Amino acid sequence: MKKVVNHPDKVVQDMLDGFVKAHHTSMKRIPDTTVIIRQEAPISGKVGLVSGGGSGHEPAHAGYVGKGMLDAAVVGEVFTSPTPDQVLEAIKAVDSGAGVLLIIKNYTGDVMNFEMAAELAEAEGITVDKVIVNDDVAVEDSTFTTGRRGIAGTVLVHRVAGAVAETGASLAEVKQAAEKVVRNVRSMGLALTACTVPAAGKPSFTLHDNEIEIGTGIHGEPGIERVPLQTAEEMSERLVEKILADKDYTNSEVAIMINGMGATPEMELYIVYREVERLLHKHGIAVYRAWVGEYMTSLEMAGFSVTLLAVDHEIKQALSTPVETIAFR
Amino acid sequence: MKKVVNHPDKVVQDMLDGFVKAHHTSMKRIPDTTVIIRQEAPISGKVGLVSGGGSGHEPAHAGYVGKGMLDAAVVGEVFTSPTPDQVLEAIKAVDSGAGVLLIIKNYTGDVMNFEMAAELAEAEGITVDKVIVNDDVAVEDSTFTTGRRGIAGTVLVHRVAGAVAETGASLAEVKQAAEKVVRNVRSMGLALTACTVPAAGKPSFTLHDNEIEIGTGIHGEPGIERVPLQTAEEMSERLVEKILADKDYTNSEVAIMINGMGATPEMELYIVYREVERLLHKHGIAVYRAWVGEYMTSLEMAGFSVTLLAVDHEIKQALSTPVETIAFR
Amino acid sequence: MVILTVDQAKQWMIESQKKLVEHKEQLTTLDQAIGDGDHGINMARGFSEVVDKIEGTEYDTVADVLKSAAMTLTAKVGGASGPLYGTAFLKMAVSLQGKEVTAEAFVDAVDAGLEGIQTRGKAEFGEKTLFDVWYQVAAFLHSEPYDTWEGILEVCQAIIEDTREMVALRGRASYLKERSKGHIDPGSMSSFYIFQAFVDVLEWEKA
Amino acid sequence: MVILTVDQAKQWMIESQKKLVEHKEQLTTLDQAIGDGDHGINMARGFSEVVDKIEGTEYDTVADVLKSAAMTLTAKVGGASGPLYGTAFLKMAVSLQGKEVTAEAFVDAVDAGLEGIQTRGKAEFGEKTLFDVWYQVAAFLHSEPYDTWEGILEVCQAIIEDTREMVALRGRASYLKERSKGHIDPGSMSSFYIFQAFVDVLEWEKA
Ligand SMILES: Nc1ncnc2c1ncn2[C@@H]1O[C@H](COP(=O)(O)OP(=O)(O)O)[C@@H](O)[C@H]1O
Ligand SMILES: Nc1ncnc2c1ncn2[C@@H]1O[C@H](COP(=O)(O)OP(=O)(O)O)[C@@H](O)[C@H]1O
Ligand SMILES: [Mg+2]
Ligand SMILES: [Mg+2]
Ligand SMILES: [Mg+2]
Ligand SMILES: [Mg+2]
Repeated sequence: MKKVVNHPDKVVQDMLDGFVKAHHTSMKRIPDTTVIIRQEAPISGKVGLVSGGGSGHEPAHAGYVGKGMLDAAVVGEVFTSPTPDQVLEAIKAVDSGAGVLLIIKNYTGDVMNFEMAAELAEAEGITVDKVIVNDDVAVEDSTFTTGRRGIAGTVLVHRVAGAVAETGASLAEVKQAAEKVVRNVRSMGLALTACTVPAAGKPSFTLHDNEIEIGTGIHGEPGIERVPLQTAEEMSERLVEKILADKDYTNSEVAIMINGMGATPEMELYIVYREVERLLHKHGIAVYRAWVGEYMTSLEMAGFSVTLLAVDHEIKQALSTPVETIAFR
Repeated sequence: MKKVVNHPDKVVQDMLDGFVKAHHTSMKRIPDTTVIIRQEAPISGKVGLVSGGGSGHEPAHAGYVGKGMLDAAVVGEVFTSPTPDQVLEAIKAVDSGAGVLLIIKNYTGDVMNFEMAAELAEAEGITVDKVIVNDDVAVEDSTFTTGRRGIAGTVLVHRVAGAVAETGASLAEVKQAAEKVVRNVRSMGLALTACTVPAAGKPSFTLHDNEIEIGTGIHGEPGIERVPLQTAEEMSERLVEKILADKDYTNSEVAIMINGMGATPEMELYIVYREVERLLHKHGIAVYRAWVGEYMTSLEMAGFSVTLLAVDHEIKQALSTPVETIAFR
Repeated sequence: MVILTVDQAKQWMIESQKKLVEHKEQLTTLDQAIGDGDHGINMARGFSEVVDKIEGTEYDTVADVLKSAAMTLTAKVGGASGPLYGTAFLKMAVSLQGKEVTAEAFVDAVDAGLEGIQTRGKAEFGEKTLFDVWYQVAAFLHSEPYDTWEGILEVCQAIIEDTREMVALRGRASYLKERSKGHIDPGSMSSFYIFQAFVDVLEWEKA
Repeated sequence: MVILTVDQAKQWMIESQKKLVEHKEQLTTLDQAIGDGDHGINMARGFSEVVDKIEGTEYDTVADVLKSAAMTLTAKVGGASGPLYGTAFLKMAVSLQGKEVTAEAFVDAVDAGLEGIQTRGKAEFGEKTLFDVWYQVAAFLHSEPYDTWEGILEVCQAIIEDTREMVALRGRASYLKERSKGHIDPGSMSSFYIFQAFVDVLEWEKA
């Protein structure tokens, strides 16, 4: 395992240490926790927004703390949901009395830990509500199973909910805006290489030199299908078609996110963007705005995901408000 | 070679295509060139700033086009300096009569191609001047040889020169500010893995599982020494000590850039930041501001570089002006 | 008859930790096959914290030991297994509150743990999760005379093998659908080690 | 006596392109060892563009052919080799302007190309660059009777081998200092192919 670390067991603490040192003017860490909050939290009258999850997805989620997005990010061990006590600390730190919205990616662990935190917070008299993001169309949506996962689309939920919260909207209104994004956002990814959890010391799966894995999650989980290496155009088409089969974006206007998984050069992400935009135009889908870069990574995995969000007036309005975070503009 | 591309010979064109499509509101491409310019160029009364180089270093350089930084980025083939005719197009497109400053990284090819362009532009009556960035202390500075290379420190030259140009300063003043940064900035990098130029199809060098290469450039060039894998602390110390041996930053205030080479997770970059800051404090060096992320990459190389810039009142002033680019804040 | 003293309960946690640390890589490898490769890391970390906590603390009752373990697991494991094991031990603690740990009381506690897991995780039997192991252990304890605790081991081994052929319907492995077949469920394996530690500790007192 | 006609000059470029494309990987491998691994790609791209340009164009003089090649190389190669070869061919073109290409005129042109390379790249002999090859070729042409053009090949081969033991002082390879020893300079190798193509083309006319 070739990594720039001091000790595999120390990566999260060392990273958080570096993060708050580098960004101390806008960010702080609640002492003895793995919670990063806005320097000015809690903000009087504003609904608090808390998200988080395992680490290894940087810049998610601490990179999205700031004006127009989150109030707090709760950081777990690598690819492991944070624990209820940490989430509770975040909730308490950002609640100004207007209530707190939890933005949770749909994984069994995340949902259970955040829900336990919500129960604890309610017991302390804080109003807490939640939205669960499940944008990954690689996974079938079924009420009998765990359902679709939350992946890069989560960032757009942070953004829209954050913008609405910034206006002084109520918890119900912020939640409504977040849920509208959840309903309208779909993503899917693929991997060219696996990644290595530092404490595990070996890659989560192995791919041959000419193989890619379609539909991988953001935790080095295997995907849904293994196919030979393809061109950028073919890979883009595969993801776009799968997304469009899940949700019909024809004649709508969309925001696009092309998200690198960690090791894919930006050059390649822009090539993907080119192909995705061409495909969407063919389907009569107009592009409102695009983000191309690393937003929700899986350590040093090579690969990318495509996210589409149908935008209406309200979402466009939210996406065009000021945003001041480390990783999102 | 596992890459998300359509054809190795098309990567630059496809990337540029995707880039201008994704960012068409703020950016445009001069038709039939590989030049990206600000939507509003040329800006009346403002000195034009042109930089560029081979591609494969994304977000450099097109990611730095915008208010408070560059007016144009000239994009070459992967790791290959752009040609004089392309640079000339950029110069012509951004000159508003106030003259143009070329910010060149110190490589034989870049210097020759940009200088030829400057000669051609002067022949067309445009006032052109240049600064050559040579921040890489891995390479000895000697008048008998090519001298130190330009690496990630270049981004801070763009930023300060861009901020000064935005005030309406003269070409001489902008150049002076840029040269002050060049005098005060030093960098050094290391690699954990090599990278593969798409058209070459194979890695530029090979490292064993437990080997790292110290002092690599940003083009997959081999570095100056190959050593066993070390801890983040040891690697950071190695680079910082080498930088401090070249320039004594003791008792100064510095801006820091921890730059990922392409495949290194942000988590690891923040761990490095933690170590670098600790080392600097030991040397009595105060930190003014920090950037941690991917700023000057080498395709999918794993590794990082450390950049220090001694800041004075003028540089701090410049660094705190508004900046609107894709990749730098 | 008291089957588990406070010291034994502490020892149960210590033995669990030893086994989980020893099999950390095995659990992680299982989780890499159908999950995200952190189960061994999570369990080793969690139980090491439990041992740290427990070794330095005086307890009056077994319920207190288990409650302390529950709180530590909830706060230190994270992921899916953290809340599940945390809840299981918490419900066991509540069930044993104010009681001597007789065989009957322990069986009730396992039932309570099982229920806690289901409430938290919503799994049914046969969905390829650690719930399956708890379910079978509870079923065994209701069907057998209480002096053959070693029987738990066979039961666990059988159900662990059964999880191999199941299609996962809960947790991360469910994303693989049919592809989840052919691999043992990591959480079932860690539950086995915990029950194995329990059986060892009953012996330990005798020794 | 005219040694190079317009058709031969065009053919020179075509033969150069063939050799450079054929040895693209070799040149790239050489550049990977002590540079950035693009020299073969750069040269193949540049000369392919030259051939595209030249094949579709009518020229009156050899000088015009070389000027066209120079402009194309400058505009299409980039890197260090682009301006250097661009300048070399441009200076040769200027030197041959308004002249028949006799042996004497060609030697003058090589001298002019050599000077152009030095002005642009500031290299001296022995610094492990393509300048070394041009320097030795020019020296040979001044020392030998002009009917033994083939002698150029031996001269090139010798100096290419010599670059292997040199420490690079110019270009990207100079960053390696002592470590640049043991590898042939890629630019010297590509210059060899260009001179080899030239020698071939002189034969070609006779055939
Ligand atoms: N809904 C659930 N109910 C019961 N057990 C579950 C459920 N979801 C997951 N598990 C168990 O958790 C184990 C995985 O734990 P772990 O790897 O620590 O968490 P994560 O999946 O969050 O990485 C699985 O092997 C399975 O036994
Ligand atoms: N200053 C110089 N003078 C003459 N030749 C040079 C000089 N610098 C580099 N070269 C030649 O250029 C070759 C490298 O060309 P190329 O790989 O195309 O450019 P780059 O180094 O920019 O990638 C070297 O092998 C060397 O022969
Ligand atoms: Mg996990
Ligand atoms: Mg090059
Ligand atoms: Mg797991
Ligand atoms: Mg080269």
